Amino acid sequence: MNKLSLFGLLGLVIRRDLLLAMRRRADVLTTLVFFVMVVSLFPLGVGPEPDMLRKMAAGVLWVAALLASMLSLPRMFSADYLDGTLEQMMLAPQSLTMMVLGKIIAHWMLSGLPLVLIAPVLGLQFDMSVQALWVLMLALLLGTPVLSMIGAIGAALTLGLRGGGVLVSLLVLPLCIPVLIFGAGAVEAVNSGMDAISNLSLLGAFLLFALVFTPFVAAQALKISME
Amino acid sequence: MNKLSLFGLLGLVIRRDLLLAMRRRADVLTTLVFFVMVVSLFPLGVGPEPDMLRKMAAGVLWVAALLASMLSLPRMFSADYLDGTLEQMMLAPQSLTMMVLGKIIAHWMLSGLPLVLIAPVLGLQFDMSVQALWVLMLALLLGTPVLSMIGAIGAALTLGLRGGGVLVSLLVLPLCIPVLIFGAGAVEAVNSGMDAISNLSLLGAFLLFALVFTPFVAAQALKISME
Amino acid sequence: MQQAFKLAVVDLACERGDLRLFSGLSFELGAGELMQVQGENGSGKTTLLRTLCGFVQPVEGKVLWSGQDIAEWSDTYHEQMCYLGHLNAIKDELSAIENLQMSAGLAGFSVSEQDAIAVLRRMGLRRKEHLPVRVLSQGQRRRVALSRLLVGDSKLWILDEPLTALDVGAVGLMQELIGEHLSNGGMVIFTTHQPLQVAGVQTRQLALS
Amino acid sequence: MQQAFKLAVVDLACERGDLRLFSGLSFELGAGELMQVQGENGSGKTTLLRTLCGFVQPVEGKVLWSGQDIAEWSDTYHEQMCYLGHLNAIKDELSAIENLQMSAGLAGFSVSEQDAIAVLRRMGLRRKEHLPVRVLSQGQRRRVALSRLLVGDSKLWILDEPLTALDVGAVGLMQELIGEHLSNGGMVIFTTHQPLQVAGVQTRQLALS
Amino acid sequence: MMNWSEFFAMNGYGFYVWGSYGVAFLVFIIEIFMVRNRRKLALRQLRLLNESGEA
Amino acid sequence: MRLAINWFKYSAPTTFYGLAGKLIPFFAWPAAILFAVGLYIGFFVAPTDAVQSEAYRIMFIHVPASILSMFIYLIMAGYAALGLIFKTRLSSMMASALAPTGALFAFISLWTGALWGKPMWGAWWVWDARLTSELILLFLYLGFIALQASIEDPRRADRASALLAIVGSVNVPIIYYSVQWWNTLHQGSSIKFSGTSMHVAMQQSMFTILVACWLYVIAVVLARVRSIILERESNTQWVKDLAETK
Ligand code: HEM
Ligand SMILES: Nc1ncnc2c1ncn2[C@@H]1O[C@H](COP(=O)(O)OP(=O)(O)OP(=O)(O)O)[C@@H](O)[C@H]1O
Ligand SMILES: Nc1ncnc2c1ncn2[C@@H]1O[C@H](COP(=O)(O)OP(=O)(O)OP(=O)(O)O)[C@@H](O)[C@H]1O
Ligand SMILES: [Mg+2]
Ligand SMILES: [Mg+2]
Repeated sequence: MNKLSLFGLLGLVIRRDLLLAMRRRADVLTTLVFFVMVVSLFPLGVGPEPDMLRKMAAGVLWVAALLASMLSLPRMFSADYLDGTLEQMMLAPQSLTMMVLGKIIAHWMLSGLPLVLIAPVLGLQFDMSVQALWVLMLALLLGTPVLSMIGAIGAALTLGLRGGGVLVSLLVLPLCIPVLIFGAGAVEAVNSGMDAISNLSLLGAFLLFALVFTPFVAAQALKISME
Repeated sequence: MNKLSLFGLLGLVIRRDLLLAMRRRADVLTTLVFFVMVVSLFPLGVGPEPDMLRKMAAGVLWVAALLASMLSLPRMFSADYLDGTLEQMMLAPQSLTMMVLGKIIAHWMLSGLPLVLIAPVLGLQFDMSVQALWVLMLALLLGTPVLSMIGAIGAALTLGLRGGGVLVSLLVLPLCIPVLIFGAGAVEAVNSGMDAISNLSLLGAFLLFALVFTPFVAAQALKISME
Repeated sequence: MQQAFKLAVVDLACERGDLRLFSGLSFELGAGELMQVQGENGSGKTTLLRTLCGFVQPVEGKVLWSGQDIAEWSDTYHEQMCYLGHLNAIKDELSAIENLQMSAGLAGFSVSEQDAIAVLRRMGLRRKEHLPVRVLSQGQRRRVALSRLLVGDSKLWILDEPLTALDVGAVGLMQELIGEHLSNGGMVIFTTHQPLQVAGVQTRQLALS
Repeated sequence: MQQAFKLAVVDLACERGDLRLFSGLSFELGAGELMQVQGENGSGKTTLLRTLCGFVQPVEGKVLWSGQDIAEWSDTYHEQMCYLGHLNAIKDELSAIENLQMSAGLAGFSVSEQDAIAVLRRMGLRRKEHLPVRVLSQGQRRRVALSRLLVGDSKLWILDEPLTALDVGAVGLMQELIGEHLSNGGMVIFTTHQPLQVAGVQTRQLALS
Repeated sequence: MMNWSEFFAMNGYGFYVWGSYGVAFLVFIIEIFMVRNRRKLALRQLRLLNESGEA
Repeated sequence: MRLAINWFKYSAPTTFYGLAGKLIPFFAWPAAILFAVGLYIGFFVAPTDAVQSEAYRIMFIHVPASILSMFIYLIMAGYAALGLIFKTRLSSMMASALAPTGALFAFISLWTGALWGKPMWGAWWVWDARLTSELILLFLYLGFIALQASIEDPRRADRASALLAIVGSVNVPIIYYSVQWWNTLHQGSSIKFSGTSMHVAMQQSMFTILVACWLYVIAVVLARVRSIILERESNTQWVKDLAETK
């Protein structure tokens, strides 16, 4: 019986959430399928003109990513809440913040990373240029973790509440707007022949900022919700 | 103690669901706010050029309506399921189909009708013409009940399942695509100077068709889920 | 009516998941009879009662009401029975009166406010009629659920753990109500882990292993 | 260590919603002592235990562990206590071994597979170690949850209805385990509606009205 | 003195100007009404509680 | 009359309830009078604008509403933070009393802005930075209100919504600048208020109405917080002893 280090704990939480997701299967795919579906709905709603589609591609992909990550948020803590595991986590002598960080990372690996990987394929459907696709992927790679992190706060605040799904979106969507703007902005910049560095580095700054603060805030929110 | 007629029952179920929603308040508003928010996200992602926004307006509004009505679906039966009321409904000598119809109508009045009413305001944000706004409202008026009806089947099938939210979207979204296409098509038709009658009458046909079949199918789905 | 009300269970077998819970179960329950289903946790009591309601399809055998299979003639059957499960089937947001009126309405008949108040007072909820059920205690919530038995005129009561959360006085009241129901020609089948005796009536026992 | 382990509750008062559940509650619990919290449903037993864990903030008073307020020194306290609530805190999808390893990991230490198997066998789960917990019976699930007490070396056990769903043999085992824990200088505070006697130890009673 | 109908016409912008002020003050009045109503409801609830508590 | 007021005494709901009741008229009546004065100056003294003709008069309500909607959010977040950190019940109650009024002013700002925009820009709405961030501010208010409404336990509701308000107030500047940047990236802000030098009467009117709005907010919030106190403290003896509840 030997003590776990703080990073051992982080690894354990991530491994645990991934293992659970693998055993459940459906959960992993649904976010991805939802993303693909929302993106594909747009050409149906807006009409098939390639010019227009190319222009709106980045925005649509980003909004769809935002919605997909929103949709999977309620599940971030609720299973652990319902079966009592969350109580045990809060009793752990280790830092709850670290565990929350682990859960955020696992959530991103399950709901953000797949989007990053599939996005270029969808981008091709919208006739995006190769360079734009690269920037899109990079922007999503920097931006989706921020969505998971801000989302964690919302998920923690609405834990166990009625009508959780819509409520969490209501709380989190406004806070995610900067990510959306700079993420879509990066691609637009490339499209209009400018340079995406400034947008991307702002996204990176958000990421660092969120990484430092959100796990702690989400842990506090969990404590409030568990009372 | 006098027996209720079939329509008395319908009225009772609708009144009951509306009463419950009024006591809860937040539930009613959140769908609406979610709709407004998703619609407002698009310009942020796509950029503020009025020309492009005007073109995509109908598609965006329809996709947002679809998502908003999707997100409120899990709540359609789940409260009644969790507290045992649904069991009692299934034991009623009256037709379960009628009760399901009542719940669908109530769901639409709470999550579809507000969207129909607010849509013109959002349309103005996208600088749509007055005529297009009227057609948009009419199309939503015909289309959103169909979304609630198809959604009811999905909600009934996924009752009590884990990860319900995403699952129900997966089941229901593909079925709702025709509504989306003809709904957005009606507005596009007006914008391009054609006449929206054919689109609208197709939507009307969907509505009638759904009205006849979906309550029965949803009732059957409920019976399967309750076993 | 040429046939008296009678519940007959013929050679019933039920499975949940991979598990065969019971099989070859047969009994009859006539007017004025009281039956208790017994067994350990997980032995299938709730499953049996839910089969009697028609929620669960038995893998073998059938349930007859007045000689007719309930799977086919469910409407008349449902009109003449009342089921009370683990769950209270009441809405936190509504008052006791509203709850009672709504559940009667869903069962197909309307109840006036006076009648509802009278029934609730009988169940010991005087002065609580207008409060939202949310603020009531667990036992009082159960009483609201039980008062559903008193509006309507069902012949057959199917009660799953009716005494949960009830205090001693309320248990006595329930015994009294069941006695009245039986002497009016009703019948009751129930489960409980507490003792329940009705004066002047012999309780039939059904044990699930 | 200059000070022995001791749980002290000083003038505690708790509210839920608008309701004052108890107030002015004080007691001390030292090494080798066993305390049962008693009271009717809704009298605040669970609330008290959750306050002792630090989940619920008391409106008045404080809880001291080895003389230090747990609101401020929660880390050392949480290292030395183990709480088992109404909920089992196990994952349906994982096997018993995986569950045990995970919950130990979350509590901050790692357990080898051999140790886990040994503990699970002690709890009467031989041959069930590798099955997903989903297929286990209610009582077996509770046993998996209880086996968490045996890995780790917590001084204080806080058990809310530990005997729920357990059969007679398992209740005997629990009594034995609690006895061992107490004789090793541990302390236990628990609630239950069933009788629980530990040989050679006098159970202290705490009644909530 | 000025001409009132001219004043209300606001040089053709009447709809916008009066629409702004009208809705703004309507909203103020609705809020005042809702605050009143909330107080009334709170007091009614308290009275109910007092009655059921004295029983 | 004693000059040294014991402020701590008034931070308890018990005493604050009575104090607030006495204070309301002192804010409500001046608010009404200043509204009247401000409107009089705005409509009868201030001259017609050369560029915008009469439509500019919307400014007298639009600008105060916009300013207040932003200030109220900050004040609300401040109260919420106080309540979260020092566990003073009254601060949390103040936060929840401020939220609806703040949302209302955000709405008025949007509404009057839209009605101003139609004659000036020819569109009810453009996706301009300032407009968009005001819209998002309204969403933040609505999120705060919705979260509080959907939590039954008032203590948890206070703490949860306080956290949300704090996170929101960190985010508001980020949102503001990102929206501004988003907008200017694409095109120079072609739509700008043609800043004619303001006549003194215009300034007077706007300032008077601004003060009136402040007084109105204080009066309404005090009245609302009184109801909240009654709702939250309904089980305490002092509330039961109040003459109103008999
Ligand atoms: C829906 C539309 C509108 C919204 C949401 C809106 C929002 C705002 C906000 C938030 C402010 C406060 C800014 C600050 O204090 O820094 C403001 C001030 C102001 N707005 Fe608007 N506005 C809208 C439309 C308009 C229109 C159409 C005009 C005029 C053509 C206008 C003219 C002004 C002026 C003159 C100020 C005050 C001067 C200043 O602070 O720069 N607004 N508005
Ligand atoms: N969907 C299912 N899949 C697999 N097994 C199931 C399923 N539903 C129920 N069971 C099992 O069927 C058995 C019977 O459950 P039932 O609820 O009827 O028991 P009970 O006698 O009412 O117990 P209690 O006294 O606890 O109420 C249990 O062992 C349960 O684990
Ligand atoms: N959030 C809340 N709002 C209002 N009342 C609450 C809340 N949470 C709990 N209560 C009330 O607090 C009381 C104490 O509950 P608690 O769970 O501590 O009881 P208990 O003694 O553990 O009961 P049991 O024997 O049923 O487990 C109950 O009457 C309950 O209704
Ligand atoms: Mg049972
Ligand atoms: Mg308890």
